[in-house]
Amino acid sequence: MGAGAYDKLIFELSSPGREAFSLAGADVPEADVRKILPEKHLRRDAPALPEVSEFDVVRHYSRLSRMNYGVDTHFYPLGSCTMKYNPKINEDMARLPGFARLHPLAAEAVAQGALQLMHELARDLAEIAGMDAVSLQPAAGAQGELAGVLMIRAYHQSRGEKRTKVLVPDSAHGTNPASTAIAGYEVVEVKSLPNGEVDLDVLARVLDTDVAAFMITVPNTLGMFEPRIVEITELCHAKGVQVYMDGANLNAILGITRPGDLGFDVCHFNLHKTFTTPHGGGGPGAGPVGVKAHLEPFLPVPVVTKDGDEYALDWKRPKSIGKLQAFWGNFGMLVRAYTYIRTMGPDGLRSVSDNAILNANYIMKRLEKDYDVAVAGPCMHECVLSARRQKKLGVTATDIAKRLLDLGFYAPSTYFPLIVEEALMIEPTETEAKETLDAFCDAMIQIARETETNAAVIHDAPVTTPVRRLDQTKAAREPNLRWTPRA
Amino acid sequence: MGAGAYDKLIFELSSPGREAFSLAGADVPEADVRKILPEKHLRRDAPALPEVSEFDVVRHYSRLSRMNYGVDTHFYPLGSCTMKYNPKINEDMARLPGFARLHPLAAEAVAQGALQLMHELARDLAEIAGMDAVSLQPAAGAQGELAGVLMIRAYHQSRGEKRTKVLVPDSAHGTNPASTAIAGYEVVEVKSLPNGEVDLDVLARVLDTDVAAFMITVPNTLGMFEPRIVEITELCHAKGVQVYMDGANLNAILGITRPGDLGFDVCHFNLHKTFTTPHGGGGPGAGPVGVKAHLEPFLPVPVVTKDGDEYALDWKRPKSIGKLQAFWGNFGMLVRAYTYIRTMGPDGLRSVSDNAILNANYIMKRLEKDYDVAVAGPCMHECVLSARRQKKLGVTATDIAKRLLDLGFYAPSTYFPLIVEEALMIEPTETEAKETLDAFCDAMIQIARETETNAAVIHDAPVTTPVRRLDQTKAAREPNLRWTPRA
Amino acid sequence: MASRYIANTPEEQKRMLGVIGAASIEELLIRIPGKARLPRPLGIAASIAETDLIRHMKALAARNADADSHVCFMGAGSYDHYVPSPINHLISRGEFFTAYTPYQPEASQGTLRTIYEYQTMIAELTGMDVANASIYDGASSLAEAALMAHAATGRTEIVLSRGVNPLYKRVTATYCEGPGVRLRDAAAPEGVTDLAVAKKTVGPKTAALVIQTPNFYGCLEDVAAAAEAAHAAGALLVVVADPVNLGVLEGPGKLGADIVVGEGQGLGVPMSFGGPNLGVFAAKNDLVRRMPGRLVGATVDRDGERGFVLTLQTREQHIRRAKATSNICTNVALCALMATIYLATLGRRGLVRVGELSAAKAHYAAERLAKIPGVSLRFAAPFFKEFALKLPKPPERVASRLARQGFLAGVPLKSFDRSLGDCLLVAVTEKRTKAEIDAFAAALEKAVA
Amino acid sequence: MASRYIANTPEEQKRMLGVIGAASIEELLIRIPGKARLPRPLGIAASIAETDLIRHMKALAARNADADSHVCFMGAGSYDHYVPSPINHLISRGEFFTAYTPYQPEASQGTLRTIYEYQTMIAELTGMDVANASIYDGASSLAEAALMAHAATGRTEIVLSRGVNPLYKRVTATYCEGPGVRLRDAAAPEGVTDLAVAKKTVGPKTAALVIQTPNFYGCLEDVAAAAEAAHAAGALLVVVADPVNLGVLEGPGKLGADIVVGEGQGLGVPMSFGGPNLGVFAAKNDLVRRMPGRLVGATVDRDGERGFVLTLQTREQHIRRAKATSNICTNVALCALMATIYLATLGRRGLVRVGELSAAKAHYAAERLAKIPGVSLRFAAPFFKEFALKLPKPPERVASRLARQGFLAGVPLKSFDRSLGDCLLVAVTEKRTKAEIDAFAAALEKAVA
Ligand SMILES: Cc1ncc(COP(=O)(O)O)c(C=O)c1O
Ligand SMILES: Cc1ncc(COP(=O)(O)O)c(C=O)c1O
Repeated sequence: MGAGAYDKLIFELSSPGREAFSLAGADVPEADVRKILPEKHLRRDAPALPEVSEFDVVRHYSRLSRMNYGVDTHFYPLGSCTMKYNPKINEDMARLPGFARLHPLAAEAVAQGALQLMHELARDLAEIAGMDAVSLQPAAGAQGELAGVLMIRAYHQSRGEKRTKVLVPDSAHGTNPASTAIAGYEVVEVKSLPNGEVDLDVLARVLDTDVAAFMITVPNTLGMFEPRIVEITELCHAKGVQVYMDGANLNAILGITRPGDLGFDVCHFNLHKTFTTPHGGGGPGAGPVGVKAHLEPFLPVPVVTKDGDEYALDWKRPKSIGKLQAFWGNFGMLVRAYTYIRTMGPDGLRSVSDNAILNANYIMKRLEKDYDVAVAGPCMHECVLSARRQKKLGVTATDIAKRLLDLGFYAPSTYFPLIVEEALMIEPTETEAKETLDAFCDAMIQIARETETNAAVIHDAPVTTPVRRLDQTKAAREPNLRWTPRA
Repeated sequence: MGAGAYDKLIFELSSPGREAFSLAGADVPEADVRKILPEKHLRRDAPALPEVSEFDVVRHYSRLSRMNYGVDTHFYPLGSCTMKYNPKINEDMARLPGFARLHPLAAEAVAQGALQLMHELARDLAEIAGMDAVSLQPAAGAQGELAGVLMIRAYHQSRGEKRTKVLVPDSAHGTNPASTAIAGYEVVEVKSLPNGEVDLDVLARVLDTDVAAFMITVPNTLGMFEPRIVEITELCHAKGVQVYMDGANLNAILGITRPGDLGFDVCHFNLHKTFTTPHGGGGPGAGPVGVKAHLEPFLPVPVVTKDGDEYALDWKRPKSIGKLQAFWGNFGMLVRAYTYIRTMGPDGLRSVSDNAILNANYIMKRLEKDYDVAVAGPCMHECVLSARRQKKLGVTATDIAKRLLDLGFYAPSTYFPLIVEEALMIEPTETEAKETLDAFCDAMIQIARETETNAAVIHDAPVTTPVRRLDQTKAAREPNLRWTPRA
Repeated sequence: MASRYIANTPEEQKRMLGVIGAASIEELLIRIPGKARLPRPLGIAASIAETDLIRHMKALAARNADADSHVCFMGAGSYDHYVPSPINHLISRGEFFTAYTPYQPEASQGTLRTIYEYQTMIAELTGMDVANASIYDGASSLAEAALMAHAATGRTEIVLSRGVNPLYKRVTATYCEGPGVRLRDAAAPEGVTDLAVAKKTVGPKTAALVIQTPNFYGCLEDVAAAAEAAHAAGALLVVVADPVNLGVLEGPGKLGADIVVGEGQGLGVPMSFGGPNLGVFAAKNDLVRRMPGRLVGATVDRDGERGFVLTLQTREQHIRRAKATSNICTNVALCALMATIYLATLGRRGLVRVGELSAAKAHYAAERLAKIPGVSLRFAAPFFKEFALKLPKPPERVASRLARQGFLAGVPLKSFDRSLGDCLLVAVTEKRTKAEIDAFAAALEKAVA
Repeated sequence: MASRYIANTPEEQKRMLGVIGAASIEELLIRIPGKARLPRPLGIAASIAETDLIRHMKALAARNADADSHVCFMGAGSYDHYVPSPINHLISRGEFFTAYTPYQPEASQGTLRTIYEYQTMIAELTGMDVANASIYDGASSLAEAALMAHAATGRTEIVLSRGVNPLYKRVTATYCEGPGVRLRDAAAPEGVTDLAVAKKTVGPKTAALVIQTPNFYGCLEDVAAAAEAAHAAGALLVVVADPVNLGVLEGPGKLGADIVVGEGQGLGVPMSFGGPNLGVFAAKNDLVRRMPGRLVGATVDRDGERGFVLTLQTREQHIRRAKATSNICTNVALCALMATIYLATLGRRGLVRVGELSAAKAHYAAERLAKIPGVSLRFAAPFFKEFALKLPKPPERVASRLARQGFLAGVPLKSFDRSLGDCLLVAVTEKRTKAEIDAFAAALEKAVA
């Protein structure tokens, strides 16, 4: 069957009395909680969880998985998300009991291997970004941003400066303004040039002593390297403004140029983009943040330190912004990223960016006749197209995305960045082969033709997926956020 | 996409210079084989193997896997094959380095854990079958049969008897006559009664002093228990004839009755049927063979023995029939079966058979109106239907099988046993839930209706699979057994 | 240098450059100012082969005392609960494992359905109306809850019981720094929150009162009374609870909680040195449009078939930007999937059994350990599966000695609370056997003698 | 008693019995004679819970000296070659792992395509026209080859070189017992087959001459000369070869072999205490209709699309029954899948590298070890990755001493050939590092001093 024919939720498989678990009986004298615990704390009746067999569980979730596209099975050119191959060896290493079964509060003396791995990874990331110090604690990019902006805030405060604003380009990812706002800053949106580059005149105008930081993405969200970036960071520094680099697009510049060398004071990494840790349908990720020396005192605690051959967690950092999650970071993801970096080495990482750039430019070139290109190339690791031409014929970026699903590809990011009309943001990554890029480009060109000759097939799409286009409005108007037994 | 849209073979992804492997460079002084080895032994040019990236490998085989139905994703009522759930814990245990990475010739002293596991498993299987000794060496049922028949042969010879024939019912699985023939016996096919039972008159007639053994399957291949089985084994023994039980259907009688108690001298086990080891698209399996005491001297070597707390491999067995495979058996499968038996215990195994029988009878009952039942119930763990009624309307067992694929089910065994016209042999196993059985029965009934009202949809089937019906004749007439580059 | 993770061969690169019309990849980098180019290779270790790498990683792993090589009595926010074997096999399926956030719902129904199941299960356990698709971990969930309470009430103070995990408090403080939300303490002198005192601290400025149950010391809090205290002052009650306990313990929602957060690691997620974990977040319906994070909702497709989508996204950063309810984007969906499969596997009876066995074994252990001369229970209040032991010798030293004997003895409390410098926090899950507990007791007796 | 592997609840059982019209399951057993019923529960150990079982299994596993905990220099038919990490992840996908033999090709194209790829790769490596879908292991493959040669030539004798793995010879003898095929030896006094003598043994009754290269002692045989000797007498040449070596060594088919068999374990299959292994079987086209085992062929579907099926099944037991070419049914398809993924991963260059590195390291090791006083190479003939060492002390004792020091030193040859009672068979794969070899040499030097 098309797994599509399967429409069960686990609750709908439930049959009273079925069991999938395996638990030994009590081996201690008193096992009755009613005797052990005060009544008032106890649940009145057992939770309404499903009652199924282990086989029910395995077949149900195996079938649900088949309703997904993943990188392992489909080309996944989701711009800005760097959906590259996730090496299987990373998984084997992350599952070693010495890592996967290690308790976070194990004494430093009996966690030296884990601490060494973290120390070496932080050092490598600092080298890759040209930063002086790195904290591995942020759980994802957005949390890395929050940490970075809070460090900037603490830095200014430590110097007795009360700055209140942070500049963010209108092309920025949503987490940039959101993180900045949580850090207590007024977000000032800076209009970009039509080509997505920073407008230095505008920037010069808004740069004042109230500005704490300028937060930009390099390469920018149009996939372009900011040619005057060094001028920009110098301009900011001249005004005492810290410069934050959103490192989500780091896959474009590994071994080519480094945020630190470009003048950035802070940048975060998305290990789940650049460093091959899996996205798992939304997360977990890891968002380490790197800083220049003047911000080092403000790093989150604890910091992994090395003294001789001894590794330790340093908590005595009075200027620290504090903690971001309960423990030390998404360690399981750190093991994967560490494994990847050790596998690639300097030459390998450099060729990652070279080929990511080559693949993106190849796609851009092959599609430039049939779609409007947001900005003329060469691009970096991704390219942004506009479906404005197709829009005039009634075919939107969304329509194109849905049609791609039928043709066997996941869709590019759509409608991001906001400054590009009907944006289609395409990031192939270096791990994809030319024949895959060609197949994708052929599909895109076919859709461009269909727009003129047979738009119906596009508007009908998708038809090969488990469900067809879904009613988003109904979902938002009549929120149905949990299952209840069908009456 | 329907994974069906994917039509590549790994060779067709090859691109000269691509690499998926990871090997360190030579760390020894002389690495040039041309200097180390005589020219004449060396390959002239490198083998024409694919050149792909690791990602090519992972995506290719992930996609190919999606072109399969498996038990994890689909109901798989393949009669006689006992396609039950394969527990995941079995896999975790089989992959423990102490088992998976153990060299077969590791000295007994440093393989005690493996030997203990084999010794305990053999003991448990002997208890389950009511036999006195078990060899775990046969790699599959057919090899177990060969071993069993060879032991019978050696037994007769040891008693100076020259018996030349082995009786096999016409309902037997093909491996029975095939194994018997390889063991050097003339195979005499014994006609069964219309209901599939042994015809005792016929049997009595053919039982003579030339007969070395009678080989039968219990329950028989029609899913029926042989009611006069004890008479049969006694009748055979009276003539000095050994009785072999094909244990492929053991899933029906665990803890209910035992081959040994029924009078059998030998029986084999299919661990990949009854004891949850996976079939893996055709194998590996494991076919341990159990015998009564009088056959024990003839067991394959080596035999795992226990002396105090020491386990050893006993090679000094002059009467042994020898070896069946290079080492001790399909150990990885033995670990899985052992894990399963420990998980189930006596009550668990008994309820396996109870529920296997219940499920089969439930299907038989629900389908008896719409299909001819080969033999009136109650059946054991599987039931055999005949599509002869549908055949008259132009719909064969094969047609029904193909239509089932479109309805989301794998097909029953077809045209086996040979003595049932248009046979559909259905084995649900105990691990399937009632709602699955009902869905399957509904589908079968729907097909019976379609046979009368809309046979076209059946003859067209399958249409949801990656390919439609395949041309078997072309495959046999113009054998194409290896890939060659498309000119 | 060929890499097995890069497909393009030199030959293919040439062909592609030809199509692009560039002579070299270098030519594609023209926009990067020369002076900004890195003039040397990165200063990181050279690439090593898979077998050598595995050897290196195993050596690192071997230097850690994990819960396989040692018998684990550590808790304090991460627990060694039973993880059913199917979980790892199922989450490893590439279609789940290598998918991104389900932006294209038609090609992501697998992920969307599992999240919808997860939301349902968490809401049921916590006794709340709605749960989100996950936050990073328990601590950041609490921080988000604080900000949400602040936004919902317009008030500027959060009162946290001293019974709340101190690490969670630190994270909450970090998140509250920017918005200028003030954190105030409610004492828990005898191991449980002194609600009489708390009542006085909670006032018109209080956005929320936060308690944890069982709290950091393992003791059970009176949620209903806390709810009264909070609501009386017009504040919300935020309860930190471990969902793995909620087969036996009442869902805080049923006792008056407005927001329930917690660490879901116990639901089949590996301890993994503390991350990734699973931030559980659930709330009452009237707060849903202020919730952080993703929400999956049921809807229908064009043919009227049931389907699932990300919904109420106007709360989120990619739409609301600076005005979003939270900055979270990537969450921990895969850990939520582990929890979903865990809860499906344990089911109605299993989760109850886990709670019953953990409580029973913990109480057996407490009794047994408290019999050791010089060792006593630090608090008299009822506890669940974890308790503070007072030791006659420095807990750090005792613990490191026991580590050498194969026991992860518990968490010394000194670094969390100076006044408890002589205490060891011991956790006992359903996985611990009586034999292990007795052996641990014997070893501890020697260690403190 | 509820079992997690059984779906039916008592309630469902009742409903189903109702439909069937039986009062109890017992009623469904009427055909089983009462006196034949087992009157008691099975006498096996009671069911234990997953965590307890894991503890028990780990304890058993810990009593084995495996190639992770020890440095492995053992071979003799099972080798510690590099296993690329993707293999286990891919074969574990349920659609591959839990499928049966592809009887319904339309729903089994995944398996059929991988077997077709496998047949192609094996044919290419061995230099033969066609390979089958697998036999149980190398030894049973040789046994099947002997029977096939017997059937094809109508002759009744098989001449086996003494260089053939003695365990393979025993299995062949077992299979030849029934058909009455006689096995005769061809001596290999100096580690390689004496073809002059062999020529005399091979005669008009000889169905096939069997040699192995590299042979059991690791030495390389002269395949072309053996082919001449066999063909001169109208016999077939059967060559036993390890496919993992065939990136460097010439495919026996190119040198005149009529049938090539071998053990494919080295192609990504775990050693697993000797099973399941992978029986490789390849032959010349004119023998295809006499081949044992499954064959997958390409064909087209109704729409003319390429598809794959099991073909030439009239050779097989389920059709030809007593007249089948073999009794094999279940094979080792999953191991063949491992080999397919292995060969796809290693590819054209990788397999060559594996061979080159193994040979280079083996020769370095041989030189280094032969320098140890009292230790020498037993045979002068050229070898590939394995060699027999003559020791001044009993090899069994030396090996058990080295095992305690973390080395699986090799295979003592006494039990295989009394005349080599003082020899240890040492294998070196590409996984062994120079450092490991040097450490091993140092340890051996002490052990024999
Ligand atoms: C440009 C950019 N910035 C920031 C983020 C946020 O990172 P995360 O999702 O890891 O929080 C993303 C992720 O999509 C991004 O693409
Ligand atoms: C009744 C019967 N006997 C024997 C066999 C042969 O067993 P195997 O395939 O394990 O060699 C089978 C397997 O299909 C079978 O069903």
